[in-house]
Amino acid sequence: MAKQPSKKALQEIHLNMVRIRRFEETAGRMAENGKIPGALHLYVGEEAVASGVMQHLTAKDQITSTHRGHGHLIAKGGVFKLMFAELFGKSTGYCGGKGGSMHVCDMNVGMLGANGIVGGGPPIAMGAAFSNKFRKTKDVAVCFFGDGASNEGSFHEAANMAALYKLPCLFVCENNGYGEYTKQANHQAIVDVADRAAGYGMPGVIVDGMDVMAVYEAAGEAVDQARKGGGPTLLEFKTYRFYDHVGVRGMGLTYRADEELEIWKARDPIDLFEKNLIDLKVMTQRKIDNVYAAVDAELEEAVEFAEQSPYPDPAELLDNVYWEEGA
Amino acid sequence: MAKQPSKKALQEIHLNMVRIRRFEETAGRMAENGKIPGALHLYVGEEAVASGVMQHLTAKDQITSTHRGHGHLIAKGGVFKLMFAELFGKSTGYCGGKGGSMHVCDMNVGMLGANGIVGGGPPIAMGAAFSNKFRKTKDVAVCFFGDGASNEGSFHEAANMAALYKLPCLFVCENNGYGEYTKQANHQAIVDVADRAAGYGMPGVIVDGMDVMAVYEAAGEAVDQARKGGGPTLLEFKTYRFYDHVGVRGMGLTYRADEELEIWKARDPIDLFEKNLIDLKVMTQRKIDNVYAAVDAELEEAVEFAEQSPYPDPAELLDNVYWEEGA
Amino acid sequence: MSEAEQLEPRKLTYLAAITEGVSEVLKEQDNAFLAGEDVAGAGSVFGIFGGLLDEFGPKRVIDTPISEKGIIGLGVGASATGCRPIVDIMFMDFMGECMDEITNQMAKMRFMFGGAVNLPVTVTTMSGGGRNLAAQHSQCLEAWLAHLPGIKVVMPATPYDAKGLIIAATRDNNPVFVVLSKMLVAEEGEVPEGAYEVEIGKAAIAKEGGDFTIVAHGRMLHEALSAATQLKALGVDVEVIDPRSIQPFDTQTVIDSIKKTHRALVVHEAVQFGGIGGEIVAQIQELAFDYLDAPIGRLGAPFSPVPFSPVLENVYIPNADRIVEKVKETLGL
Amino acid sequence: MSEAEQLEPRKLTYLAAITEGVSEVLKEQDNAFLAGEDVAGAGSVFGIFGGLLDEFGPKRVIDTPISEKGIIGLGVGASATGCRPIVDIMFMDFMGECMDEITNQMAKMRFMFGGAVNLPVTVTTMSGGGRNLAAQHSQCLEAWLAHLPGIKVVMPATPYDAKGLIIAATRDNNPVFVVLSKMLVAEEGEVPEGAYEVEIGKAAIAKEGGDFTIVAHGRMLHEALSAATQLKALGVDVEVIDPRSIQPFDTQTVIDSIKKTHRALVVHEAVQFGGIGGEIVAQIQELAFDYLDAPIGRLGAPFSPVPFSPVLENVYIPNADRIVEKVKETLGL
Ligand SMILES: Cc1ncc(C[n+]2csc(CCOP(=O)(O)OP(=O)(O)O)c2C)c(N)n1
Ligand SMILES: Cc1ncc(C[n+]2csc(CCOP(=O)(O)OP(=O)(O)O)c2C)c(N)n1
Ligand SMILES: [Mg+2]
Ligand SMILES: [Mg+2]
Repeated sequence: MAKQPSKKALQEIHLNMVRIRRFEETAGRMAENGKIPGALHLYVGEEAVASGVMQHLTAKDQITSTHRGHGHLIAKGGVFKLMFAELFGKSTGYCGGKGGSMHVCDMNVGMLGANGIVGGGPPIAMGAAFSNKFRKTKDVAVCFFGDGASNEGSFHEAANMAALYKLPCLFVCENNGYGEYTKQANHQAIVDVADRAAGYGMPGVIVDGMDVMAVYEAAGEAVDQARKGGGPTLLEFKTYRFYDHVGVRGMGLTYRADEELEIWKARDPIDLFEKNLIDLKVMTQRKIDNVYAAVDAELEEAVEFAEQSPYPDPAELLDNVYWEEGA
Repeated sequence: MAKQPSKKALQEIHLNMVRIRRFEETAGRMAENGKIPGALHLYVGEEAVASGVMQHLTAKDQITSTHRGHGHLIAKGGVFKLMFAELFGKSTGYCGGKGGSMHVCDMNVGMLGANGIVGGGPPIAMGAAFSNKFRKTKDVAVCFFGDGASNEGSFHEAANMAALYKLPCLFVCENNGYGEYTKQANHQAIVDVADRAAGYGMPGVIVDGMDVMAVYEAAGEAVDQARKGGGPTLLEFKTYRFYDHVGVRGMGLTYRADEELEIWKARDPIDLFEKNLIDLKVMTQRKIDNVYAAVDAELEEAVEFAEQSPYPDPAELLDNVYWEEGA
Repeated sequence: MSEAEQLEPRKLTYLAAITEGVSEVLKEQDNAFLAGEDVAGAGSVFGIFGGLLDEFGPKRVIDTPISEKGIIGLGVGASATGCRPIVDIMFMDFMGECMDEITNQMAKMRFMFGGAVNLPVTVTTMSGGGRNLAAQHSQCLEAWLAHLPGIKVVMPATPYDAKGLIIAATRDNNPVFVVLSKMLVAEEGEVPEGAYEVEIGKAAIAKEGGDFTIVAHGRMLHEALSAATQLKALGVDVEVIDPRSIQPFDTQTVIDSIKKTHRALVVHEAVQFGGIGGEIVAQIQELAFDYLDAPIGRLGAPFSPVPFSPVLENVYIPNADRIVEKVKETLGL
Repeated sequence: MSEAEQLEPRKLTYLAAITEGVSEVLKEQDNAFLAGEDVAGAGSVFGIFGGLLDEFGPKRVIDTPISEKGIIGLGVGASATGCRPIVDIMFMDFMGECMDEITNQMAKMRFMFGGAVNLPVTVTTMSGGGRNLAAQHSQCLEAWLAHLPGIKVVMPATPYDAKGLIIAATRDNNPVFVVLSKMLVAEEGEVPEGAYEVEIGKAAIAKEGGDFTIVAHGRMLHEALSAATQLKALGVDVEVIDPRSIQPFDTQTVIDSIKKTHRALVVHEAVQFGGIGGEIVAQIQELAFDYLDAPIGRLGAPFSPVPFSPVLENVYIPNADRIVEKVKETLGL
């Protein structure tokens, strides 16, 4: 049976959701202000998935992420300062400014990187899971990927291998109904990506991705199963991104109706959860407000840090192309 | 309901099965004698699949094939002479000696080529099916591929696109239980490749691939469906190759037991079918014997032709790298 | 349109020239279609295919799943069976996803089959850095393609060539890659109305000059031209050659120039090591050895992935200033 | 083993040297494993990994599905998390299936992540023609790999180097490709027992000579050596250099030789256009321009896919006779 989350766990989940939401909104603003070069893919609306899944993972469990990776990193324990500095292209960032938004990573908390390649994550997570089993750790590797990514051959090969070797691996599909500007119905003939699980010999589970408690419960079972040597699971979370594929436009997009957005926003995962938390008397509104205030303060500091940080020295360009003795 | 094959159709199927069997046995002998350079992958044991499926196809329907492609070409209308000449590396062969066993093709009968790349066929067949629909023909494109190939990403992408666009496309998995020297159980966690169909939104059908009547019936329905615009089907035929992955050894292989082979040989698709034909009074033993005699005579002639044919002129090396005006 | 207006040469952006080129093709060839990730509804990145869905409808302008192997397979299978597809691989960086379909099917099918099949398929893709998109969205990988007998590769640097090469590519009965440059989308230039071809395999002399030859394709052409302007001030009259086509490569035009100038620099945005510049230099020194007064220089990207941070990307991508430096070095100025 | 036996230098085939190299690695490194298509039960093509399953068991010698993207992903993910995998891509021709995983993940991860990760992964693969396996099973594609900052590429030509480079590759904390040659499996040579390394990035002077430099790697080394013997009879004393490592490339050893011989030919089995030979020539002419008495020649495969028919394949693959011709041509003999 599903583990009931402790009060502390619920608060941590909530904190992560708020951290993600506020981080993304701040990043969006910074991009508008021209502080963030390149492409920015916001995770707003999908917070329940990263937060609910990650609650079951330790810093030694690994995850791979996507181009929409900030939420994954934050929920895995990412540090705002290092994230903003990276998004700004500063030398103090997670990647020393070499990666940017699409490549933030934190090996110390088992976050094997955001990834600019759609479908780039699953084979790597499968490899990490193989390594966990090989090294006889109890760690689990989780790949996050989108509905669009489920059409890449890389997903297929990784899923087959993970099931074949019974690896401690989770395939977490964040089905937000779109791959870029293409509706799911126009990129696959199926409605549920979870239907693919049977073809690999693993369970497939469909979950409301706006309900963080449902996410938490489903992920908990799958993680337990994987840790016990029971092999991989494909978890599909139905979710939605509130902003455009890239950038910060929310409404008035040509490829989706504002009404659709409104329907999903009415089920904003944070609103839903906060109502729940109050109903369950886990948190009061005041406590919740305090969370936002604390997060915002931390964000402000992080942005300040990033702004004050220097750009990389051009002389660093060729560093870390290779591992070098003593470098 | 399934079409009942006419007497003529049954005889054609039988002829194709015998043509394949005898061609392969002859080719095996030629390889042993050093007449066929390179690698030779024999189709013996799997004749029912090619023969049963192809009976529903016209010369305008297209197929893509595999490294084990002789059977597909023969059943699609391939000419022995041109095949042997190609296998021998002669200028009179299907590819002018440039392709060999792994690349025999005959565009005139819609055979888009054997393929040395495992999983190479499905995307091409999907493209041909797209073309059929685009050009509003009633033609169907069929890809043959193995159980091993079903683990390649290319299969996944092609299957998804075929289902999405409702293409007149058949995915025919020849599940012979092995990818090279690896048992199916060691390359995928599933028993039935057909289980993958649901993940694309197409029907998946499991069929006894040693029973050509079952093959005929299942393929007939799928081809009809595709021709009528009903979209693709994944057909899985359980079959077995009587010889080694490559070359002509049958018994004493390290990776499979002779007993296993014996069990499958007891269900030799040609034996089964001939018993049937006699029972149904479609053919007499004498008529059957005549088929073998005629096929053998044709083979002898074809080998003779291939042997007498010249090797390509080295000056032809750079021909047909590109299409050229007037060339 | 009045005659007066037609006399005034028409200017278009590189982006609009691409769109117009594809539009001409779809008008001209009934069996042509355009397929790729987000090419229809969204008009692809930067809108290079904007409006084509409205103009030609969903039967001929088709969004695909994110399945690069499938997309190339679609192009191969459809072109082998009577269509003339244009398939799009959004960013050149994603070509790795489908290099097998490109290398082992598209490039070899005709040869392996002894000429039994034609593949009139065009592949469009966007290359290059400069937009802070980091290591996986900024590459120039034309060297991979040029090494593959059986396909052609063109890289238009101007709106005129973009349109003309797209049309030539689609009329060609061979697979042709049209590698576009994402930093050139706003570049303006004269573009005639209607259909015209730029010959595949023919270099352009973008600027004549007698003292020094610079060979530069794609975005680098513009850096080379601006370097030429700077060098003019130093009294060096540079000839700038835009190969336009990487495969086949117009060696003769380059050799003719070098026989006049005796010195050359080959510039590309791709990583220098193993880039197409090596091939060009090797050919030049073989065919014009006695005409060379100095080693042929090369300028490509340094040996690292493309970095994200603008300050790093700026020093990473070759530009006019570094071209000038290299030329001065060769000339001992 | 007695001392007397040890004094007698031990000979092994290239094939046995590969097997022994991997065996040493698996003995030495607890977190090393070997994974690939049919590497375990069948010992891979030609049996290069024969017996390793019996020696090390199924936990460390692992058959994979036919899933090249998965195989490279396995290598990347496992090496990022504490293992030292050896993953095998059976034939180099199949690399197209996983070029994205190689290019965009394996080669770039360390750089993109600012050094936060090491990827001590080794990829083995078989290259080249000569066995009438036609266009999709005979290619040399090292030029693709050498163009990718972040990975190393070695191509051993002798049993000694095969073993030593496999060991060096697996001890390296970077991704290293060990590209083996399928025509050399029966080649014999001295191979010491136990573990030893051949330095990655260091060329070997396979034969000293003062008149002419031939640079040739992989199978072509042997053709070059046999050409050198033929040329000796004509009074030409050839120096033969085996780069062994394509990335990094040991330019200095080549330049030193050319400063002595003033003439050179670069040979490889890959298609000449866009092959690594262009890079080598471009570097030589840049660094040793004043020492060159003639253009540097190149000899690679002609511009076509590899043909099946033995008569065509024989004229396709560069060999000793054609090397001799090219050298004579350069020397005006
Ligand atoms: C291999 C590859 N192909 C295409 C792209 C371009 N691209 C970036 S994000 C994206 C859509 C991804 O959709 P999905 O997987 O559903 O993730 P979402 O953006 O919805 O979170 C595409 C096509 C890419 N980055 N990589
Ligand atoms: C992309 C690719 N990977 C690996 C191979 C090597 N190979 C040739 S046949 C084969 C096994 C194919 O198994 P399956 O698809 O089941 O077909 P079967 O041989 O059983 O008919 C393999 C691994 C290949 N040719 N192409
Ligand atoms: Mg999505
Ligand atoms: Mg099989």
